[in-house]
Order: sequence, then C-alpha cells, then structure tokens
Amino acid sequence: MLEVRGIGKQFGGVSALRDVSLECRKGEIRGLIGPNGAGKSSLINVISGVLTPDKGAVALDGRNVAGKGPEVAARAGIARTFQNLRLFANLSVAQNIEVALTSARALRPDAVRGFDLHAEMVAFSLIARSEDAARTLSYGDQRRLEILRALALGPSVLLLDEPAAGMNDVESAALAELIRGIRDRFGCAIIVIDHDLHFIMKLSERITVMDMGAVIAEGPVDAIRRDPKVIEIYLGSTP
Amino acid sequence: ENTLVIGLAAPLTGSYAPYNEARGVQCEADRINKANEGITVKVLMEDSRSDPQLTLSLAQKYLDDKAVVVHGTPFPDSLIPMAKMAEGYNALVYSAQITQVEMHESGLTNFLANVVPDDVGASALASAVYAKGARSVVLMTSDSAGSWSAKTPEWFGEAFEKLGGKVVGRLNHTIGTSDWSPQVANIQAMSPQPDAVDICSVVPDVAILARQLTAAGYKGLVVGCDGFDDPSLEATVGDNDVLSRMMFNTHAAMVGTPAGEFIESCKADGYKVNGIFDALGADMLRVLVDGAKDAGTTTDGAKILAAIQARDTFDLVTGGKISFKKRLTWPERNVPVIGFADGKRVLVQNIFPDFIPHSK
Amino acid sequence: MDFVLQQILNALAFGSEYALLALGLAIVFSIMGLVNFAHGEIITIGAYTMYIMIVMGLGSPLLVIPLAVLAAVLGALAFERVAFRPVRYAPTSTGMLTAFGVSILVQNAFLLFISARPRAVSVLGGLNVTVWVGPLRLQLLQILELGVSLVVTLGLILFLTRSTLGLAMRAAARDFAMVRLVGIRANRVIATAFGISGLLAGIAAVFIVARRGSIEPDMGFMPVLKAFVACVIGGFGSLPGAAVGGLLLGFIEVGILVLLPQQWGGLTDAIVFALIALILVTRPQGLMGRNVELGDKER
Amino acid sequence: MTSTNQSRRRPFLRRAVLGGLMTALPMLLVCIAIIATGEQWMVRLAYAGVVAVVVVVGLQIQMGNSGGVSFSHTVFVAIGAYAVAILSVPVQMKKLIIPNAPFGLADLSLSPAAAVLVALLIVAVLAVITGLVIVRVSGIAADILTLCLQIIAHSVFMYWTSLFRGSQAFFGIPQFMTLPAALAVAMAVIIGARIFRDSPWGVQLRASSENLLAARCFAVNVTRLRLLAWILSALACSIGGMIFAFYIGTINAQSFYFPYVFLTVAMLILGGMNSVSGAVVGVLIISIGIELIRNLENGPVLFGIELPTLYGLSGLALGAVIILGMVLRPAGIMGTREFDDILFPRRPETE
Amino acid sequence: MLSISNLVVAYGPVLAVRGLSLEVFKGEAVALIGPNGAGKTSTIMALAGLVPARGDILFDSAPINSLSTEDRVRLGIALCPEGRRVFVGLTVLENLVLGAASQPDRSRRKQDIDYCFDLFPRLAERRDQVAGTLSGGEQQMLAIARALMSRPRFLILDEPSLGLAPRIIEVIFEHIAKLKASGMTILLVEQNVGKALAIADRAYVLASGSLRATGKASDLAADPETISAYLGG
Ligand SMILES: Nc1ncnc2c1ncn2[C@@H]1O[C@H](COP(=O)(O)OP(=O)(O)OP(=O)(O)O)[C@@H](O)[C@H]1O
Ligand SMILES: Nc1ncnc2c1ncn2[C@@H]1O[C@H](COP(=O)(O)OP(=O)(O)OP(=O)(O)O)[C@@H](O)[C@H]1O
Ligand SMILES: [Mg+2]
Ligand SMILES: [Mg+2]
Repeated sequence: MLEVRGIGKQFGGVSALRDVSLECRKGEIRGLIGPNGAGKSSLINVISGVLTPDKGAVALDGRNVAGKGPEVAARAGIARTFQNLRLFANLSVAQNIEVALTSARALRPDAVRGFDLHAEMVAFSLIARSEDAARTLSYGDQRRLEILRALALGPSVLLLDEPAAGMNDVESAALAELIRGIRDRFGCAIIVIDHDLHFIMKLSERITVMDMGAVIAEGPVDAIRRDPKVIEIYLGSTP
Repeated sequence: ENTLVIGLAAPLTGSYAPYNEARGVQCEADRINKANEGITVKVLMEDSRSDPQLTLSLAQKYLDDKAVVVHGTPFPDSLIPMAKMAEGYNALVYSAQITQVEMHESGLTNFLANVVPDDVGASALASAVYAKGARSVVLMTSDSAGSWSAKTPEWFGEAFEKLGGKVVGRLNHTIGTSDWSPQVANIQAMSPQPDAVDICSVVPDVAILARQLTAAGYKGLVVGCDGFDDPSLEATVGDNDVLSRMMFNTHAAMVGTPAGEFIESCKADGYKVNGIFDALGADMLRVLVDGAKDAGTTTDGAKILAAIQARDTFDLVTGGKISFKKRLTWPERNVPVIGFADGKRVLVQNIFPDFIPHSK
Repeated sequence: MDFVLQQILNALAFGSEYALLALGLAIVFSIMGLVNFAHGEIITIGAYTMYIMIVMGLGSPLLVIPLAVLAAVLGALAFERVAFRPVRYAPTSTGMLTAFGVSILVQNAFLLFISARPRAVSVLGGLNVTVWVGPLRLQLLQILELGVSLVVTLGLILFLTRSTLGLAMRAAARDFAMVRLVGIRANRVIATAFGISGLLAGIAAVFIVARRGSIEPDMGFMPVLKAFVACVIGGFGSLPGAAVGGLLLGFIEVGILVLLPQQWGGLTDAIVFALIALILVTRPQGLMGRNVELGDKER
Repeated sequence: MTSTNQSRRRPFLRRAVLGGLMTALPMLLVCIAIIATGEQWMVRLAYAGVVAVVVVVGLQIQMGNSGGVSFSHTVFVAIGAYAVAILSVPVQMKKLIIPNAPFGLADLSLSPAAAVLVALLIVAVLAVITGLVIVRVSGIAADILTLCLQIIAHSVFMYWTSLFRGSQAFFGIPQFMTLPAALAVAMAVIIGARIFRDSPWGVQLRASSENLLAARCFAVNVTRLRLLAWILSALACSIGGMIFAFYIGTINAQSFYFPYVFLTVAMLILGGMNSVSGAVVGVLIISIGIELIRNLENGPVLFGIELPTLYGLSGLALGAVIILGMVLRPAGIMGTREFDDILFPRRPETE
Repeated sequence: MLSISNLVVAYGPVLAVRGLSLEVFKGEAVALIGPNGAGKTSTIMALAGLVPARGDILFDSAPINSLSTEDRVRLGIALCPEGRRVFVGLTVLENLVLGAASQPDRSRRKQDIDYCFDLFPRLAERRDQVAGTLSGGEQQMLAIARALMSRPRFLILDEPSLGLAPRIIEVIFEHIAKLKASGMTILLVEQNVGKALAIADRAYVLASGSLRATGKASDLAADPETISAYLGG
C-alpha cells in the first residue's frame, strides 16, 4: 500500500506540487493525468526518491521513504520509468535488464524468484534485439525496454511516466494488455501517467487529475471522464 | 683483437638530452682510430629517450654484443642497475657527467665518473664567492631534482660558513618556476640584504631569478651549480650588469681552453656536438683507451678498471690531468668557477677545494 | 604591510595568467566538451614564432607580438580542423587523448626541428619594467596581465550571452546536431571558439615569453595543467568560474609559498593540491557552478 | 520455473575466464616469439611491455567500468614498487640507502613473498582511504581529484627522503622475476579484470557511468561499486609495480610520474577503454610501434639507401598514431568489444 | 517540393529504410505513419543529412544529397525532431532566438516570439526558465515553437503530439491546419493516426523500412482495418 501525504515542492518561484495526497493499493492501476506542467512527473520524482519534497511523506507499507534518495525507494520496491528516456545506452538490452535484476536478486530475492528474463523479453518483443546496444532501438522499443527494466526490479510499486508516448493505437492497446498482465502476475501497485486517454481509461481503475501542482479530481474512470472541471482544463472535449 | 667496444645508450631526446656526450665520444673515437694507436674503438650508439627501461635494454644489447664499457642516461636509476648488470659481464660503466653523490655511495665496483660530486663543486664555488667579498647568503632549495637541487645549496652553505660566511635564510622553489615574484618579495623584505643567493637549478629559471631580483633592487650575487651552464643563459638574462653578478661552478672551462678548441674542431668536422659534455665524454674515452693500453687487454673490464685506478695521471683532451688513484670512482680534478665580464664568460677560479662537505 | 600588499599583487598576477589560460580551456570545453590538453602547445607555437622571427632578423616587438598571436590563432584553428573535428561526437576521453596526441606531436616537432634545449628570446624584455608606487614595486607586466584578463573575461561573457553565435556555442556543447538543425553553420561556431582560445593563448604566450625570456618545447605543459585545475575549481565550462578559479589558484599558490615554513617547503605542491582536492570534494560542481535540484530533468 | 530461470542466467564466469585467455593471447604470442629469438635485450623490452599490460589492465578496471579518466593509477604502481622494495631490501643494503627509515624499517627485511603480501595490504588500505574521498565525486571533478592525488603522492615521495630517497634512485631490490613469471601474473590480472567487467557488479557499475540517475533508481550502490573498482584497480596496478621492482632492481618515483601516466592512459584509450582486450591491444600497438619507429631514428639502411638519423621521430610518430587512431576509431580500436565478442558474438536466444 | 527516391538507411548491418520513395508537393500536408521501428525517424534524419543514406533527395527539384545539414535547413526546411531536443542549458527565450538563427531578417524576430507565446501561453510564463527543467510537454511546445521561429517553407514534424495534453494537441493540429492553409508544406510523422489522416492530404504507411500503402488520406482514413493491419509492428 502506497500512501502519499501532503507533498509540497517548490522550484524557485514555481510551485510544482501543493499539498498532494494520493493512495494506491496493491494490485491497483491508478491513472494520473493533467495538463502539461501540472506536476505529474514531479510527483513521481518525489515518490521514487529522485526529488526531495519540501514537505509531506511517502509511505510504503507504513515506512516513510520520502527524501531519502532513489536507492532507498528502489530497495523498498519502488520502480519507475522516465518520461525522457534514461536507458544505459551502450549496454545491451539484456544487460539493461540485468542491472535491475542484480539489485533485485540481492535486495528482494522473493520478488523476482519467478522472473523469467527470456519469457519477458519475448513478451515485450525485445528478444530479437536482446544483444544489441539499447541506443540502437527505435523510440517505441526503448520505451518498452524501460518498462521491462523496471519490472525486473520485482517492484511492489511501479511508476510509469508516459509509457505509451510515441505508440499508435494498436501498439498502446498491446501495451495496456502487457501492463495489466504485469499487475495480474506481480500484484504490484501501478501508477500510470499518460496523455493518451484511450490508453489510460482502458487501463486504470481510478484516475487522479492534477492541475497547477494540486489534485483537482479523483475517482473512477467514468466519473472523471464526465467531470466538467476536467473537461475544461484538460480534455477540451468529451472523449 | 685490439678493439675496445663501447656501448652508449645515449639520451639524445627526452629530459636528459641536454646532458649527453655521445657526439663528442664519436668524434674522439674516430680520431683515435685514425691515429692508429694500436687500439681501435668501436662505438655502438642508440637513443635511450632518457627512459631508464630502454636504457637498460640497450645496455643489455651492447653487453651481449661484447661491449666492455657501457654508458647510459646519466641518472642513478639508469646507471646503478646498469652497473649491476655489467658486473655479470665483467664490463665497466662510466659516466662523463654524473655528479650525484649516491653513485659513489651505492657500493659499485665497476663504475667511473669523470666529474667531481656535487658537494665538491659547491665547496669550490663557496670559496670563489667568499673571495668575491660575500659574507651572507640565502640558500634556495628544491626537492624537484633530488640531492642535486636540495642538498647542493646546503653543502654550499656548509663550506661558506666554514670559510667565515653566514647563511641568513632559506627559501623553497620548484624547478620549472618562471615567476619568482613571491620569493623575490621575501628577499626584498630582508634587512640587511644578503650578499649572495645560491641556487641549484636550470636555465631559464636561474636567469629569470637573477633578472627579477635585480628589478626589485637587489644588488648582490646570484650563484649556483652546473645547471647555470647553458649556452642560452646570457641571452635569457639579457643584461650585462645582471650577468656580472652571476657565478657558477661547472666541470670544465670552455672559452679559449683546449676543451673549447676540441668542441670547435669536432663541429668543424661535422659532428653535432652540444658543448661541455661532449668534451668530458672525449676525456673519458681517452682515459679508457689509456687504461686498456696499460692493462694490455680490450676485453677484460676488471683489468682495465684496475689499470685506470692504479695510474698516477691521465692527460686529458680538454687539457689538464686527472687521477683516480685516491677516490677510485671519481677523479680529483680542478673545479672551474665561471663568472662574467662585459657579458662574456670568464674563468674566475680553477682549484680543487680543501674542504669536502659530504663525499668520502 | 608593504610585504603583504606586494604578495597580494603577486598573487593577482599569478592568478590572472592562470585565468587567461583557463578561459581558453573553458571556452573550448563549454562548446564541445573537449578537455584541450594541447592548449599549452598553442602557447608554444606563439612562443616559437617569436624565436623564428628573431632568427630571421625580424626582431621588433611591434612586429613580433601581433604575429605571434596570429600564429597561435592559426595553430588553434589548424588543430581543430585536423585533429578535433573528426572526434567531435566522441566521448570526452577520446577528445582528451587526441589532445595529448597533438601535444606530443607539436612538442616533438619543435624538438626535432629546433632543439630540445631552451632558446633565449629577449625581444620582449622591455615589458619587464618596474614602477614604484611608494614602497610598492609594480611590474608593468603584472598590471598588463591583470588588466587584459579582466577585459577578456568580461568581453567573453558578454559575447556568449548576447550574440547568437555565443548562444549557439553554449547550445552546441549538449546537442551539436540540433544546433545544425536550426541552420547554424556549426563548423564556423566551433572554429570561432578555437580561434578565441588561440587568441587567449597567444596573448598568454606574449606575457609568458616576456617574463621568461626563453622558450622550450614543453614550456606549455605546467601552466596549462594549472589552468585546467583552475577551470575545475571554478566550475568547468563556466567562464566566470574559470576566471575566478584562476585567481583563487594564484592566491593559494602564493599564499602557501609565503606562509609555509621552509622546512616543509618540499610539500608546497602537496598542500596546494590537497587544498584543491578539499574544494572539489566539498563543492564538486565548482565554486561558480550552481547545484540545482534537477529531479529527472537536466540542464 | 526455477530451473529455466537458472539455465537462463548468463554464465558470465565461464565466458570471462575463457574470454580472458583469448584476451591475453596476443600478448602471449608476441612474448613467446621474442623469447624464441633468444635476444636478451628484446626480452627486457618485452618485460616492460608486460608490466605495462598489468598497469593498463589495472587502469581499465577503474576507467572502463566507472567512466572518466584517472591520472593517479601510477601512484599505486609506485606504492607497490616502493613497498616491496622497502620491505625486501637486505638489511646491510638498507644501512646504505635508507639508514634513517622510520617505523624500524631500516632493520627489517622480509622474503619477497611476505613483502608482496604486506605490500598488497598496504595498497589496499591506502586505496580504501583515497577511494572513500574520490568515489564521492563524479565527472570531471573526479578526474581532477585523481590528478591532485598524483601530485600530492609525488610530492610526498620527493619529500619523505628517509623512506623513499626523494628523487634519488632506490636500489638493491632482489631481482628474481623472469618474463614467463611476469606473463603468468599478467594473465591472472587480465582474467581478474574480465571477471569483474562481466560480473553483475561490473555491469551495474558500467550502467551507472552511462546514466547515474537511472542506476540509482535501480538500487545500484554506485559508491560501493566505484570503491570496489578503485581498490581492485589499485591492487592490479601495484602488482605491476611489484613485478617491475623485482625485475629491474632499481626504482625511482620520477619514472612513475606524468610521462608514464600519459603513456599508459594513451595506451588504454587508444585500445578502447571499455574493454580489457582494448587495454592489451593498446599496449601492444604503442609498444611495438614505438620500437619499430625507434629503429628508423638510427638511420637504418632500407633498400640500399641510408636514411638520415632523426632523433625525436618516435615521439612525433607516437603523437601521430594517437591522433590517427582516435580519428579513425573514436571509441578506441576495440570499442566496447572483447576479442571473444568478435570471434564468438553473443546471439539472442530466440528459440 | 520534396522528392525522395530509393532511400536506403543502414546502421551497420541493420537496414532501417529499404528503398523508400516518397513525394511531397508544394502546399501539401503529407503524413508518414507506421509502427515503432518502421523507419520513420530514420527517413527524416536522412532528409536532414544527419544519418548517412543512399538514394536521391530532391528539394525544389534540386538534389540536396551533398549539402550539409545546415545548408539544407537554410533552404527553408525546419525540423521538430523526435525526443524534443531543446537546448537544455538555455532559457526558453534563448531557445526561440536560436530557432530563428537561419532567418537573416532580425526585425521580425520579436514579432515571431510573441506569436509563439500566443500559441503556447505556457511558454510565455516560463520564458526565462532553463529549458532542461521544463516538463516534458512544455519542452515539446518549445520544440515546435522553435521550429516555427525560422518561418520555414517546409516543415517536418516528428511526432509533435508526443507528451502533450489533449487540449494542447487540439491547439497544435488546428495550428498545423492553419499553417497549411497559409501555404506551408508539411511532412508529419504521427502516431495519432486519426488526427494525422484528418489533417493530411496524402499519407504513406511504412513498416519494417518499406512502403506498405499510400494514397489520399481520406481514403485511408475510411479504411481503418487496412491501416491497423500495418500498425501492429
Ligand atoms: N528541476 C526543476 N527545476 C525547475 N522547475 C521545474 C523542475 N522540474 C519541474 N519544474 C517545473 O515544475 C512544473 C511541473 O513539472 P512536471 O515535470 O512535474 O510536469 P508534468 O505534469 O509531468 O508535465 P508533462 O505532462 O508536460 O510532462 C513545470 O512547470 C516545470 O517547469
Ligand atoms: N543508431 C542506430 N543504430 C542501429 N540501429 C538503429 C539506430 N537508430 C535506429 N535504428 C534501428 O532502425 C530501425 C528504424 O528506427 P526508426 O527510429 O527510424 O523507427 P521509427 O519508425 O521512427 O520508430 P518509432 O515510432 O519507435 O519512433 C529500428 O529497427 C531501429 O532499431
Ligand atoms: Mg511529465
Ligand atoms: Mg521515430
């Protein structure tokens, strides 16, 4: 169970996060949407320990991990992808995953006991490229590799920052299936940011909407889809 | 066979390039061979790039090629192992120019130098400086070049105090200094001003020091060791008045002496000689050939060495005589102290000092 | 008191020479991530140009100074064209080694074709004039050096923040191809940077030769090593940082030389560099580098 | 499930050892050819080359995995050499060279084997101390820290004359090493470097040098791994120093200073710092190249024409080779590949 | 205006584009679609001269194969690349100024900047923020605005909607339509196939480096099954 409570974060004059709270249960897929610059990535940065919040706490199963650095968050089982890709460009696809797997085997052996690298690479259509350097993959493949690498940490919380960016409808539908499969097999809590509404609405059970650093709406997909405030600042029209 | 084979792993390039004697040896060898003295000299020579490892490899090659005398980069970390290696071949190692005291302390039994150790030179300089009227001196020392730069000024001080002078200060520097203003400010702040500043360093460092001291109003002497002996000294100082207050000890006087004539005539014959070290190299070759004659062999290094150490005097190419009888690994020979008059080098003094601060 | 003032002046003069060189390194680094160890050889080229001109009998300072600076600029441009352009997209270590290569090549060329030994160059001796202001001994050379570094630093900062070419230089450091994609002639941008660094090295060469009165094939190595350190303590790639780092290094060096008891004199270098290490460990981003929290962003 | 999982684990150890043997092969062949000629002086040159292999491979452990450039590896070469020298020189010799050595070292003489063990311990301790400072910093600031370390260490070698003899040579070290023995040591170091590089930790460390933030987000303990690489590298380099001292018998801190730093760094980057094979190739190319060109300097007779002597040519050529090498292969000759990656490429296991 | 024939792009042994021919006429908007790894970005990078390629590329009927990237851009081409590639160390404003670098006429720069700020008010708020610290979508806006700053004749957009909120996507596509109406020629790579086909005159469908289908955009849009068949990757 992930609990985010009262997070605030300022960058100079910009309030990127204002008193943000959010919960995500094991096995839940939570969508996170909002206009550009709303603070979604910043929130993920805080949860994953990449940013130190000015105030507030991030509790995983009751233990606070906020502000202790990304290593602590990762050891607690929080894995993430990056909106601007951050692969190990000159390592092979297999090695990229191995980096996470090595940590997991040392720190959370139970979580990756059943992890079958080969089968996962097949599932993510990366097997043919497994020995190629990550930098040689196309943008979409690189995104899938980021997800798979996060998965190899055996996460209890998986944070996906725009995983479907750069994918077309067919590809993002397949990706949604893949993520759902992850939830079913690993039972982790998943927070997904994306601007592809088909994708996010098909995938998540509940959606949190942010604007100007604050949560402005929260609820089941259908309610959000019809929320006039959400339509006005984010959607533009009903999808 | 009456051929004396000599192997030179000469530092033709690299940091010791200014100190190689290879072309002088070559020049003298050709002359000896032409003169039909009964012994012919064969010189094997390659560039050691001043690299100890390469020096040793080359020495190995020469020894395997039957060289009975070898020489390499003039620095102990080349020459000491080289001498050890040569022991196994019954060969001997010489150096025309090495002044480091440790060469004579390392217990080598097959080594010969052609110059006096640093402390002897410093003592000779001290007597000349004292004679010039200086009574107080500031010593400038540096760890950059071992005992040469660190201890030689101290030995100078020891000899200078023995004569009745006084060391009034010590300052530190690194070799390669091209701006002395902090040290100059230190000396400038001394009262009274010292009569002399002694330093063992290289050109251009010492030239800049002299210039900057003078610019700061210093009127005393700037003296030092063989590092001053570089043809570019005068032009780098660029001022006859400053030069007239400089003095240094070296290994052989050049101007208007047989050494100078030797260098000029080799140059005329097309050898790319550098200067003083070539003359010293030629001297050394002379000693070796004469020693071989005495010993009646060109292939037994030990016998040649014994003959050299037994002989009373050797006549040198550069004029003068030396003998190894007393010190065995280095010769008692006069130490020229050079000064300047009207921007030209002049021989100020040429004696062997009474007091030897360090060497046995 | 006079002694202290005198030493402060000396430190400023030391520092401004490092600053001048550090700026030359920083401008090249800031646009193409190249740690140009061959910067010292640009100085050497300037210096040997003076020597060659004197040998050819063209020894007037009015002729020697501009031509030496010009030679340094051309040298820098030539290095860029021949050696650095092909490794432009390569990792930092590659650029660094290429620069070593250039440095070795140039040093050995002077060694082979001129001499391994120092050669006197005394035409600029005239700059070594001492002026007394009360008890203070000011060297014309020191004042010139200080002034020139100041002007050059300010000029460069203005250039880099105000002109399009300057903006392009800053942008090129991170994404060279994108700079070309907005239609900027990238080769020209980089050549300009090298030209400027050559100019700075040329000016430094004039000062260095004026003071030394002598040249050697490896005369550029030590000053540039120090300048490199100055760059890093100032915050590598930052021009004001390079200038400040240079001055600071000057103060550290002179300070240690003056304050350290003589029996520890041999440890001067150790203490200077231990201080630098301390600065780096406490402020790895450099004195002028800002440590901003970036999160998953970059800058 | 578990069994497939096991079988799919990458068998890095086997690959690293076999690959390491392949990596060492060119060095072995060259040395065997030289031994076969029976020319003692060439054996000496080859020995210097083997020492360089050990040092450059040691450097690779640090640079190739942590990223960045190191200017301080030769400090450990020097410490290794001095440590065994100080510990193993016979007592009577010590009376001559370091009579005032501190810690009672003047009256102590160990067997070479014991000296090596103690020396390794000393190096490890010093590596931990320096490493703890250096691994805290990354990027170019870390490079400069290593530069500082080099200068500080050199300054101490020069200053502490009662122990290191300053810039005077330290002589009298037992000389028992031979080229075959050195080759065996070098092979062990190469295989060790390969094991570290290919191990999960090696991969994690390389990942952190590619993208530090991402590595931290995957719980990679960057500081600890960097420290590990630093220590292993220091040990390997110090072993280079030891076999050097035990062969040549006389050492001097000057010969481990900048020229040697630059030469070894050049060898590594030219060969390709990201692979151990690159380290070996770099040493071979530069050593053999310089030796060939040196022969041209002496004015050899080629096709009946006597060429002029050109001293300084080998320096010129070294510079040219470096520039050319980098221009043609900016990632180094081997790039990120090992010999075995070329001969037996890894293939995806598509069934 | 642009005509590509038999374009081949290879990265070592990997063939990314295998003999593609493609044409864009003056004033037209053409969409280039295809699954991940199809070779869309490679095609565009080849056009810009940033990856080595074989084949003929004609712009305004003149071959541009031998021109440098910057010279191609100076012919009036602007590219908004994949992955945004804003100048991370420069401010928003400085990024825009550099975007206009190929425009010799400086007098219009101020006006153009205001125009971009009108289009993306968010950027106006952030004008002095260092671009690297913008949010992903803000960077995307900046990348598009930067491309517009040069007033190109031929605009190439590689996935302009990437990472943008739905409302902003609307804005962008409206704006692309406006640009087209004003006579600008546009080549659009887009994963949002519906939107791309709605705005384009014609489209090319690429998969595994080769052309799979081409035709009028409206025809293709009317036949979603066929398209989906190619988009599976
Ligand atoms: N390191 C930083 N320094 C300064 N400002 C920052 C930093 N990181 C984020 N910001 C600002 O904080 C705001 C929130 O950014 P964030 O990346 O969280 O947005 P987002 O919701 O992920 O948007 P998008 O959907 O466009 O990715 C933005 O306006 C951004 O400019
Ligand atoms: N630098 C590279 N080295 C090797 N292969 C590469 C490189 N860049 C791209 N590729 C390969 O070329 C093919 C085409 O890639 P490209 O980026 O052009 O596809 P794309 O159509 O733009 O895909 P996406 O929609 O994911 O952006 C892919 O198989 C990719 O792996
Ligand atoms: Mg975001
Ligand atoms: Mg693409």
